[in-house]
Amino acid sequence: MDKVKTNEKFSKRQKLISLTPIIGLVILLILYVVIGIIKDINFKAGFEAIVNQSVILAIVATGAIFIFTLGSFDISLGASTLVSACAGGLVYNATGSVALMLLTCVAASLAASLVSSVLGSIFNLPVFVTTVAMMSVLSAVSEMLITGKGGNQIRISGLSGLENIWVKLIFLVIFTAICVFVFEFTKVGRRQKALGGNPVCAKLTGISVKTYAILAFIMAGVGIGLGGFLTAVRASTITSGTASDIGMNIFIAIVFGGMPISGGPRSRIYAAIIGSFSIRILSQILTMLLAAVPGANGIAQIVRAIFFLAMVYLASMNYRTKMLPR
Amino acid sequence: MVSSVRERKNGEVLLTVSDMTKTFGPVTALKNVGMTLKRGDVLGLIGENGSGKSTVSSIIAGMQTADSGNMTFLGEKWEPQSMLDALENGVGMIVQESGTIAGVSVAENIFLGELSQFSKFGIVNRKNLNEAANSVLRNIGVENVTGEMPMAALDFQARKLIEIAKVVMKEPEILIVDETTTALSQHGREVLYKIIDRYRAENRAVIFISHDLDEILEVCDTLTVLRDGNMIRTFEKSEFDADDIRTSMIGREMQGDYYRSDFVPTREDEIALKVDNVVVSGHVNGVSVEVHRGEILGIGGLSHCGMHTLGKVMFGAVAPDSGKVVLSDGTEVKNEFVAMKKMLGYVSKDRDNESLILSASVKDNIAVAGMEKYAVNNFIILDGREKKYVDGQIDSLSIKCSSRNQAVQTLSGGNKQKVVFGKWVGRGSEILILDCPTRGVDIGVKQAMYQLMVKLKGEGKSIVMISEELPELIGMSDRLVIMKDGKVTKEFQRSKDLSDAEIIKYMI
Amino acid sequence: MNTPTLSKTKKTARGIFGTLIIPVAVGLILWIVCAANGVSMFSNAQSLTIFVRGVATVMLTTIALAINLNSGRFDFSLGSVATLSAVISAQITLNAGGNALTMLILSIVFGILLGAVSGGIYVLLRLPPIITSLGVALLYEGLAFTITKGSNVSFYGKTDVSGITTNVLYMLIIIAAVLLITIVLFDRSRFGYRYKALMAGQKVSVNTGIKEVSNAVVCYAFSGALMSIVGYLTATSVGIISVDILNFGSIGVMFSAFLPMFIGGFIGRYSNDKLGYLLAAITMTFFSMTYSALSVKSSTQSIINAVLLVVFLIYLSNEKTVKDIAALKHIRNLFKKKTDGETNND
Amino acid sequence: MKTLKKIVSVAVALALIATAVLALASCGEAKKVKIGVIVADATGSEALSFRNYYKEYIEQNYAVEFLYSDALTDAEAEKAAIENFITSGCKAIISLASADRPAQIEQCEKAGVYYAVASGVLNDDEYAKYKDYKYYVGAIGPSLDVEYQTGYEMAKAQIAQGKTKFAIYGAGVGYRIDMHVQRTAGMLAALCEDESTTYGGVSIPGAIIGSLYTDGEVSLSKFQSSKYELVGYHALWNFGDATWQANLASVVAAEPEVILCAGTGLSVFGQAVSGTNVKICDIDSFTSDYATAMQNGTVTYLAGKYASSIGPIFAAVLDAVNGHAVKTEAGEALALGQSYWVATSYAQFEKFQSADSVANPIFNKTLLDTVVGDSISYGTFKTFVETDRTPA
Repeated sequence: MDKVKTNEKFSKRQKLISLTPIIGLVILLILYVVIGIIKDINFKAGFEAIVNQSVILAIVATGAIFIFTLGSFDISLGASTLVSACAGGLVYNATGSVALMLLTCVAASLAASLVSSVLGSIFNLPVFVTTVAMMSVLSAVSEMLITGKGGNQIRISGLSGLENIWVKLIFLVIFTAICVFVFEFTKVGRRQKALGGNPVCAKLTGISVKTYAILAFIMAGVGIGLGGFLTAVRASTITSGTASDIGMNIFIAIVFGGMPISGGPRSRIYAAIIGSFSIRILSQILTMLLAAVPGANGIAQIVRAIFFLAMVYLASMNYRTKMLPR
Repeated sequence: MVSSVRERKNGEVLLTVSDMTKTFGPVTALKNVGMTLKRGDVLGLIGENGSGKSTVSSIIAGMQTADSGNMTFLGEKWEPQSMLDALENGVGMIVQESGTIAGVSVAENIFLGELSQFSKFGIVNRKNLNEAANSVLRNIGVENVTGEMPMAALDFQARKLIEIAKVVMKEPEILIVDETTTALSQHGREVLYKIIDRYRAENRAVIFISHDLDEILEVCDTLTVLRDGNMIRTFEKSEFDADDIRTSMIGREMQGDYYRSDFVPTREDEIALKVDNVVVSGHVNGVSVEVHRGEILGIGGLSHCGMHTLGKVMFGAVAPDSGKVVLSDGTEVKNEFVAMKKMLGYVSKDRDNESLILSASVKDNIAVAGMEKYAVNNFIILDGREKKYVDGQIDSLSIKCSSRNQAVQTLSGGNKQKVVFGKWVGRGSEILILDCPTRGVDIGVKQAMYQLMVKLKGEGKSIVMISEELPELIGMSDRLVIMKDGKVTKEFQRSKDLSDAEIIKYMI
Repeated sequence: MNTPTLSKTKKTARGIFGTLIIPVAVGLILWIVCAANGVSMFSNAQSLTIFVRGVATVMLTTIALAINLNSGRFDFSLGSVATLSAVISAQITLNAGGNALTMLILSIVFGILLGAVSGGIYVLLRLPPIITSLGVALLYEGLAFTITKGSNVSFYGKTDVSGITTNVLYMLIIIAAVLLITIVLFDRSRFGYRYKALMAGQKVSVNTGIKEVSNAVVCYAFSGALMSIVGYLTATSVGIISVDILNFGSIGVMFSAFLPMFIGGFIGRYSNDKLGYLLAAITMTFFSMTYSALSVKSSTQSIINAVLLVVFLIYLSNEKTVKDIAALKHIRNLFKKKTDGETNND
Repeated sequence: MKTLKKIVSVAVALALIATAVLALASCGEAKKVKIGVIVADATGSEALSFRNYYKEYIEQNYAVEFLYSDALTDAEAEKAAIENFITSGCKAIISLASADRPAQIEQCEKAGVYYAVASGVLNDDEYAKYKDYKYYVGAIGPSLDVEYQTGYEMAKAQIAQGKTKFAIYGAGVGYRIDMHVQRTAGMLAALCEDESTTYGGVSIPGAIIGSLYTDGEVSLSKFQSSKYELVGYHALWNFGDATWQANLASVVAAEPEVILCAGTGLSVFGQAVSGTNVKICDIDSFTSDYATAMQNGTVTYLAGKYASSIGPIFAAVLDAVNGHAVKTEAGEALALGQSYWVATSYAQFEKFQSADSVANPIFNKTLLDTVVGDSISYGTFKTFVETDRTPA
């Protein structure tokens, strides 16, 4: 009897903790509204800003969940997004076709993803370090694309019609729907989680580590491509600093959203969206509160750091071990 | 050290344990256990896997703490903070799982956590350290290992001897020997027995843990039987009787058959899987065996005879250096993917690390192998169908869990193993390779497993059972292959007269 | 041990060869490349200073990274520790007065403190260090920015605080001292033996009663001290500390140390890994000097470095003895579920 | 562990409460006009002196509040910063960030927020396109021509002193930052006025500018001259990078007489040239570091912006926000030039420095008030901006 009881308690707590990220998002939203009212902000512009600033991050991060589920870690996502945006921008400028631009964006990021994953698989390299190298290569490639024709930017004009929150939301909804389907309702997602949970066991169940690593990078590649496209549309001027915001923030976002860093069966596809919106709303709140304080950006970052650590601590409360985690 | 200040009087109470209880999540490992150990005693602890004998000894040795209960050592409260703490104060344990570190030297392993005696101002004197290690090794009669050797260069037996040296050099009052001998050859065993004899003579005490009844009867003076976390009975030397002891280990009269009731080897003619002259360097040295449909093939031997590796080769998880594994239709099992496709199933000896995703639910673990059974077009997974499939396995194997969503890591050993079985049986595996399928499983579940194997055999499936426990090999196999040093040394047919003693000859 | 049949002299010769082959070969090849283009790596009086400073910086960063990475602990906060310790010590020295040595000592003190806090957050939260160190990096970047109210710290005209970095001898002393302390601490001391035991067999060591928490915190503190010297060298040699590092501007430092860490680990097989890091730092600085001499564009530099990293990794991963390199093994294990890699189970 | 958990929960709760209190406390202030300032550089000395002028002088004297952005490195970041300012209720944006000015203008126009460029100008095409936008206030600052001219005059002054051995620090040329490219081109063009001297085979300013944009650097091998030597080139700010440091050292070691810097030259070379005879000519602002450097003779020529040079654009923005935007006679947005103050001696520098401080800026309230009002004519404003206020 006792066993059952402890179990129920355990799983109840588990459930509560697993809800931490969404509770966090709700609290942040409430805070945003309350402070917004006090500060008399323009809510319409505010919500648009949140969507505008969150969606690209959310899309790239959602795709990246597949990589993180395997327990792998890709640090070149930001650089990859930039390459994708550059390639798309150049193609649009040459052809004037939005469809071709979108295709190019996805193709470019898929190519980058495939290089990382295939290199890692064939030569059996640790993914993290491979992507560190890829990050350098991709930055250099984008530098070449940007400066190829002289000048320090790729300027895209004529796409401002696409630059609105509805286009972004449609992209987000469609891509998320695809990802949720693959992640939750197909063999691929199940096997990804199994691989992340225990690669040895997964291998002994006939699941090919290499195949699914490449599949994960393909899903991520599509996300990056869409993110690159939206980045190009939004920025309209692509420079070497474009998308620099994405790289590490993906990591912050998905951890914030409740994704276990070791991947595996507790991976959640929604973590990317929850996390992306959470950190952007938090930034908005801090901007409102600190805008007039000198050195505000530093203080805002300190608060973000503390928030981040507190959140991940709360969300992982059930998984403490005697030994220090590595 | 406590010991030096006291005179060792035979019969003085060294250690008492009372009312000790320990749970691991939902699993109760110990229930109100109590025992007393006197000077000069060599106490045997015996019980099936999961009976709690290792748990109680690891608590005494400071590896973990009990949930409740009291211990005294030399009349004082005994609450060791760590194994090192326990050892410093007179209780040392040679552990069952390897307790050495491959990445550092022999000497560093021996003096792990107590380098202070070799260091001045925090700097370690390597020369002194190595010399001290050498003398410790010589003292227990180990000649061919020296302190500066990297641990990784040693074979399994030598590593075990290092562990023994590490503990014995501290001259603890109580020495706990946990399933150590299985890893040792005759030479190693003699080293250990000599130490035990010395301990008895010096009026210290030994707790000797084993599931090998014969050995325990030989070595020990008294014997305590544990079952399912309960103390069952203590036997004095005069009361030693193998049958009595076995009865109290197993406990109740078993309902129905335990092992197979028949003693006739049966099988169909068709060869399901054939191992053809397989070599895996360092593990398997030219093995050829075949399994028929409807046959239970037992493979036995000492832990490092190569049979576990052979099991992995059969499933395609280890690629042999030469030789191959072929199926009845001529398919060569080159990797796990082919194995899965051809309906092979593999249960690893290292269940937690290789056969289960501990952090995943019962559902996820069972479902992961059976997708082609319930996924639409072998691709799309619908919740309802998946649940139905999983619930089917939970029911038919009577897996005890609060729900199909319970994390596997919170299940007991037996139920974990049932989940693994469910994973493979559920998808309709034709050939099952079971490596130590009853390891760490309580008796009830064991019986269920055996009965399931009989049922599967009846359905014409082939079963390869690799085991280190002779009774179950004798009790279940149609044919029993014994391996030693990577080679098959003998093959036995199922028979009523098959005895442990006869088989062991071919193992060591 | 792997080749007990080799005679002792042969073994020593092999050790020396393996230890020196990479830096010597790279130095030679790059010297030829430079000569072929009519330039020289050491073209002027400053070259040696730059070279030695480069070696010091790379070596310290690499050791700081390797200490924790060898134990499977990623530390994204290295760069932020360097900047923040430099900012704090510079503020104090510039405002309260003091010379180069004062500032160096202050830097190290704060480096130790910041490293210990970073390690403390890790052991307190008991989360994977890859997560906590990201949080710490954000935190320290924010602090560096806030302390100066967002203004870069300038040393212009304060020659008294920059005396060390322009003096080759002082920097050689720093290199030698750090190398010596690191070797003594990690290879000879009780702490180092425990560190190695924890690294190779975490579970066994913890069960034996080795205090992992304090060991880890000391590692972080030591790595913090090294990074503070890096921060000091960079700050005083350039004369300015840029606090424009918000939003992970500081983590690039960590990535630059990967290649020398692998090279150093490889060299370490033939002698000592710390010596390996020194030689790897020399190797890397040869590259830097060559890039400068040949005016190689920064994008080309980063591609060359990335390709070198990948090629070297491919070599390591596909070499049979790859298991000897603890660092690589750990990286690979880090994101996989741990099997019983740490014990002797076959 | 449990206590820790509690501590964390309490800390989070406290943080939330503190946030709310902070928010409540700050809402009591009187309504001020909020103006967002987007910046590309947040930490440099020039950026800080601008900021101090706005935050510490203008805010004290006018009912306005300035909100500052992070250091913005790209167009997307600029967009996000403007979005945030619009959300916060800013009535106007003053831009010191130039990754994508057209996009900034479009964004503000759409949102109905006034927009102005400080310390810079639009190029001709851009001006033609945006001059009629309702919310585009205009730009006041050194035009690209002025930037070019500043570099040109710096080099000319050195030539006049008989210097022949030069090095160039291109600052942001590697990122192809317009003002740095123009200044550097100006320097090269001045040298190319000598007939034996060419850059890439040409000496036409337009061609030099073009080749800098293409290459993203000054190539020493392209510089041909029998009169001058160009012994070194350096750029960017990769302080921690060994290659960058080595290159910096080799520039100094080549012993040029002067290093012509397109900006931030003292920060980059100050340390390296100490103890040598190498002089620095620079374009930056009048900070204490430059005071020291001019006093000890390290910097011999400094073209600088003074902090309150961004005062006029504030006045224009304030007028616009108050509904009385100043427009040209043709009803178009402002496009007015400002030039640099050039100091060639410490005495001169001191004069400049003391003429413009946060406590007592050139563009103080009295002066600014002459163009803040409901009927300021274009002529008045133009004169106001273009009057030479260089301290005599």
